[in-house]
Amino acid sequence: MDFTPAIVAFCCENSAYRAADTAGARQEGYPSNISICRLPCSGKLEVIHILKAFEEGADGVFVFACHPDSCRFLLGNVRAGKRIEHTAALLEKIGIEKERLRFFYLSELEWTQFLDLVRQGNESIKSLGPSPIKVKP
Amino acid sequence: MIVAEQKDIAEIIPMTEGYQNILVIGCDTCVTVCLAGGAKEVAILACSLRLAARARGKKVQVDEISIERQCEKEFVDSLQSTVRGHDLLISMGCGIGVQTIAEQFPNLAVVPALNTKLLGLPERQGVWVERCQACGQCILDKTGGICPISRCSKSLLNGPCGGSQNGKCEINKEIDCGWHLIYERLKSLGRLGCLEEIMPAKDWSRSRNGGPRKVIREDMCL
Amino acid sequence: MDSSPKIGVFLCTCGHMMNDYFDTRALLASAAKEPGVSSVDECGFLCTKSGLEWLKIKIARSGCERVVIAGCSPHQHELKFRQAIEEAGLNRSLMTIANLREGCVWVCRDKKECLPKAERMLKAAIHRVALAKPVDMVQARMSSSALIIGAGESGVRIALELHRLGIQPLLIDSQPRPEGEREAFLPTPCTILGNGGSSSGQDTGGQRHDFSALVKELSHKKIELLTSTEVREVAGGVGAFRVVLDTQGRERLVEVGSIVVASGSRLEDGANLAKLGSYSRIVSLGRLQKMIEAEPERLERMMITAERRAKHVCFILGGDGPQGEKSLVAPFVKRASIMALNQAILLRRRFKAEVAIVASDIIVCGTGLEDLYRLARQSGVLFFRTPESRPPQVSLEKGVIKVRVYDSALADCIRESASGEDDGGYPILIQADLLALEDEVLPSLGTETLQSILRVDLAGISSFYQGNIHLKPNLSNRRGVFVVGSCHGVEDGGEMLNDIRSVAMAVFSLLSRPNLAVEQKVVINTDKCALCLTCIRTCPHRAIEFGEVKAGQKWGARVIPQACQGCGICAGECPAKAIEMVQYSDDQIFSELTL
Amino acid sequence: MNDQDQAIVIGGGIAGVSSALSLADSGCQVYVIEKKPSIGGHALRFGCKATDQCNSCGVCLARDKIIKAASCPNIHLLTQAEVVDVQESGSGFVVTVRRKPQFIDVEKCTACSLCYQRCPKPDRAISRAYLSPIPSGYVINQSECLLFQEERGDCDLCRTICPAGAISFDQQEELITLRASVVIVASGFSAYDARRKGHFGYGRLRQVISGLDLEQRLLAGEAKSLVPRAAGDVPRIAFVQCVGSRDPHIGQDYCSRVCCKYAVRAAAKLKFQIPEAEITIFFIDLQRTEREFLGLLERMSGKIRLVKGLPVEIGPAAEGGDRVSMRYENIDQGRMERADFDLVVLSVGVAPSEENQSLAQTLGLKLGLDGFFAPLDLTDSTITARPGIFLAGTCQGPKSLVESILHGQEAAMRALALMRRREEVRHG
Repeated sequence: MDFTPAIVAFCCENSAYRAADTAGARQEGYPSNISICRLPCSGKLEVIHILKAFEEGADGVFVFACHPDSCRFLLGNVRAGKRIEHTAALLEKIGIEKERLRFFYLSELEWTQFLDLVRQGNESIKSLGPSPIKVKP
Repeated sequence: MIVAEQKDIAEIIPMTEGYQNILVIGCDTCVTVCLAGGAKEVAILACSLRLAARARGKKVQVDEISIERQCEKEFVDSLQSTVRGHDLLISMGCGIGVQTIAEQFPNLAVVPALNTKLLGLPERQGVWVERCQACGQCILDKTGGICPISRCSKSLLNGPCGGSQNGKCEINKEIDCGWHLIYERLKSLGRLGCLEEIMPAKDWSRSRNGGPRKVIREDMCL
Repeated sequence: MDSSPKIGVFLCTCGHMMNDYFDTRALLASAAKEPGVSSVDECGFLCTKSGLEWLKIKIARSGCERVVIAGCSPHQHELKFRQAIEEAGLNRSLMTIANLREGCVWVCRDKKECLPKAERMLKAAIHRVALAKPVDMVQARMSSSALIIGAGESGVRIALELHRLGIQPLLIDSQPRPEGEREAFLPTPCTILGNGGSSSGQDTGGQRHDFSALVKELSHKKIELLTSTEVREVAGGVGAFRVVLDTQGRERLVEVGSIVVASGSRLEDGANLAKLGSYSRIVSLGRLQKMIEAEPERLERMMITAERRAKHVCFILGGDGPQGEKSLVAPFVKRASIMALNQAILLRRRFKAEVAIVASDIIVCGTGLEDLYRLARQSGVLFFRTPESRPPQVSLEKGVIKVRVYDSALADCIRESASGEDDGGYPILIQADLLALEDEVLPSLGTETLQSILRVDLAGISSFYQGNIHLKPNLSNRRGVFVVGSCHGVEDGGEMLNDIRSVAMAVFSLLSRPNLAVEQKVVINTDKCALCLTCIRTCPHRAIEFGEVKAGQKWGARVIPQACQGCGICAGECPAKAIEMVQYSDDQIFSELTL
Repeated sequence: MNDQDQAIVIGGGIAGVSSALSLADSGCQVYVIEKKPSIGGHALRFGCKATDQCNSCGVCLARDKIIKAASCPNIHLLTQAEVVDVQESGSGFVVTVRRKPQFIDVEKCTACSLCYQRCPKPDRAISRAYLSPIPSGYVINQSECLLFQEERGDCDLCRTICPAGAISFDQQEELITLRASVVIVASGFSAYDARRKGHFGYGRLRQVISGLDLEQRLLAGEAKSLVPRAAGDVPRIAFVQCVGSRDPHIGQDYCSRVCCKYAVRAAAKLKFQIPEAEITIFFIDLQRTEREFLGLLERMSGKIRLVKGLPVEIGPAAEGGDRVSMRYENIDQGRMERADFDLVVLSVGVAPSEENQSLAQTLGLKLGLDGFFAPLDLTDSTITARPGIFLAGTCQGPKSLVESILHGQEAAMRALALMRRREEVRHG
């Protein structure tokens, strides 16, 4: 059977969440297994949120932040980027492939990029297979 | 303040091998302030351990708690009911915390999750620098409030070595020469006379080298 | 659980559009099974006036304490719905929107996927709303006064503009006298063009105005001006900044609603000038401007050298502009361009000098600049355009300044007629009595200290914040603190006036109401707070400070609600988990992760 | 601020919106009169120019303001409306506005898109009214709608299908009378029509597009499709600056101020999306101002080619094929050159709006020689000869998005200062 990964996409409400809305409104369709979690700023996202997502059974976690220099809160996106880097290293040591955590810069207008990224991202998580957390009992 | 840094998770995971019920204990004082072992880090470690076990096909129970100060027996004692049913305690306190817990719960395995690094202060957010080596014989009164034991890479007591150049240490050009700082401070205080007093040799039970140490949490530096 | 709040789930079908995608009754039936859900209902148009009325009645009748709205994106009608539930007697934050339209039915390619996804999303929203906490509204007092730091031209002018709008300005300057000089070098093309400004049609020598008249107007309007005064400390936030001022050792506490930084900038001889040594006939544009204004005779003498009768002046613009780390806005090319054009015209008109301008690009993007450029050409100023790859070469030979230039347009015709002399690829030789070069524009002295006291990035000293598009045109990282004039890179006098009035407007609209109702978006649990100062250091808006949380009690960190912009970075960084964003608590985020 | 203070802003572009927001925040009631079905003007037609970092084009900043204005309780939007008369009355104005029938009631429309989907016209007579990233409603374009065309004058499919009952064809044009103490003119600009420069082939050659066309493709996320190419083929893209700027022959002898910046930003974006593309920008003088732009130029150095000199003509490539051939003067090399391109983007300038003349007449204002509204004083560019009427944004002269925001706020400040002065006079 074809494997459908569970993916959480943390989206900054100022950029990627709007891009996702536009992508929705254009009715182009993107994988329905991607659950969008709205954040006030990517700088709010904590390591524990990402770990919890994996614990709850996510096969992949995507984090979308505003482009550098366009964070409405100045450096929230840069902060998120550093935190993701740190978390990816942690995941690898825990035994979860770091490729399951992906970080993207996106602006509110780049809804086509949003579609490309989630479609490609979905494929790459698919090719990784189910999360090791879920496979073993 | 005591400054500690979290051990690599790859080092902590093997410590938990064979245990089923683990309790991660944080400390709300120094290690919270230095961003190593507070409530936030406890949650991250506990979750990481659960995930690591499951990724290896095992199932463990990892609980989390944080107490006021792990270095106080009274606070540690308050854990009596919480530790029941656990076979491993992971302390996210400093070295003293680990030992206090071990002392209070002699029948339980206790392991450290942190490396206790130094006594220091935050230079800026995410960067801590050493200011005291707890040598037990404070001479800050004679050195204008600047500690030669921790600020001088060689912990010299009677002025700089020959390697001091333009106020920088020969060990590392990034580091200020401790004795240069002391001289400048005493000069501005008008107390250069202090330097004339010869300080007797200190009794070092252990030798050390490498100069003042620094903890840098890259992901916290902004 | 008896204590769990009653949740009402309201599905908006968007005019039955959703019914095309899934069975709405099945969705609501599954939602009704979730713990805490006390009522479920659907409506065709929740966002319309009648829909909102329907919602209010339903909330009242079902007695629910929390509301989930399943419908379109929160970016569409969130505010409307919040208002409606507030009118129904609930706190505005006890609501969650499940974005079923943009997030589910319009996303799923296969209609069969819609129902399970909608169920998942609705369940997450129900769990989330069960954990919702009420958000408090705080009335922040807004003092209608402003502190203006720097009594240069921009400072004095903004004080006058604010006064017009009824804001009480307090002007301070670290110098013993207000100095117009700090921005006087910002040139305006229209003064020389004579189609504007106070002295229409007159050749005003590049001077826009009489600075002392402006200062006189200050005292006439009874605007307080404190000279030899510096800022020592700034606490509080927008509407109520508490500022400690130091006038020659005497401290004074003032409370102001807003702070405007008009610290200006200064000119230094640029790197190009330094390279050429201290030859008195090589001057910076700033120096030349002063000579034109104040020492015309000396200037005249300088331009007459023994060997030659005609006065020759050469300007070199652009090239490897001085780019010291602390220099403002990289090279200030536009400023230099306007200044050189102004001066070139004056030198031709007043001193009958032969003038050449050597530049790679002429900057004309500004009001009246194209006219100014044309006027310069018409007055007989010669322009030489050099490619960036071949900057002009300057040498001093027997007291004459020799500028060798490669002008791409002229190169070929000159080479044909050249005498065969080796010109090293620079066929044009300009012999000048006076050479003028760009200056370096630096922040005023003391800007760095001021920046660390205000905790605001000024003048691009650390260029991080100023580059952020959301701080344009003149905001700072700290709400209520504005930056105006040349200290944030304004390049010409006309634009500075635009900038000043725009900041005046921004200050006024912030302070026009005596009270501002703001949401307390972030709450700090003082019992958990370890006072590690992480939040204070990481808040991008300086909206957190520490001190007694309640008079006479233990110290802790506290949020200044009107300064907080709700990013949640503090909550994300707090190591003791003492900070919570009311509408994005950890538990709420976790509740959405159940897949 | 006095509650009765009302202001009228003519034009719902970014400058008008900035003025309106500033006034509304200060307690004024503001009527924004917009000719088009939705506010936002040009700013909503521009795409994001971020590459791997933000390039400070300001489009998102403008969108934020527009969205904020659309939901601001003190701002009243009158779309598809035009000012037909302005009379002085006491210390203020009585303004008559003609509003075209809306056909779709914005209050009722839920933007469910059914009408749009079912409209039988192949290119749809119904369009989205964008106020935010998602359509907040739909509008019917009367000149396209079949109902208003003789041969099929009975189509009312959308009305019958609309679940919200928001569509009504009974609406008539109405005249609205408003009182205001100040009027801010923010009627914006028109982009220069590149067809007027016939030798560039705009409108004739498929490969030649204008900067605005490119912006719309960027916004739609379709920029890549502009240069269809076979594998291994290097796409060649040219930008031509000063099309309709700095040109005395066409009466537009001024710098449009924005083109160098948008061209380099768009070039950076294209280069980011199509890394193998060769991009050349042809210019007269590169306007190196603003720190962010200088930073971008530095980052792009070596990645895009800058050629000083403008093309003389653009025509089909000699050997046929998909490219166009351009003959241009390379000033730095001192010679004429020829090159083929897959895509040529004409950086069209900011031209005065065609309606300036009639609007100026209605308002009793004068236009400058260049066709823009002339301020009384160049250093006080929001003030007009008629007290109480102010200028904001590109109706006064070319401005970037950020400059328009600034200018809009400046006009609001001037308007408020006047209102305050009048109030003081009233109260002695």
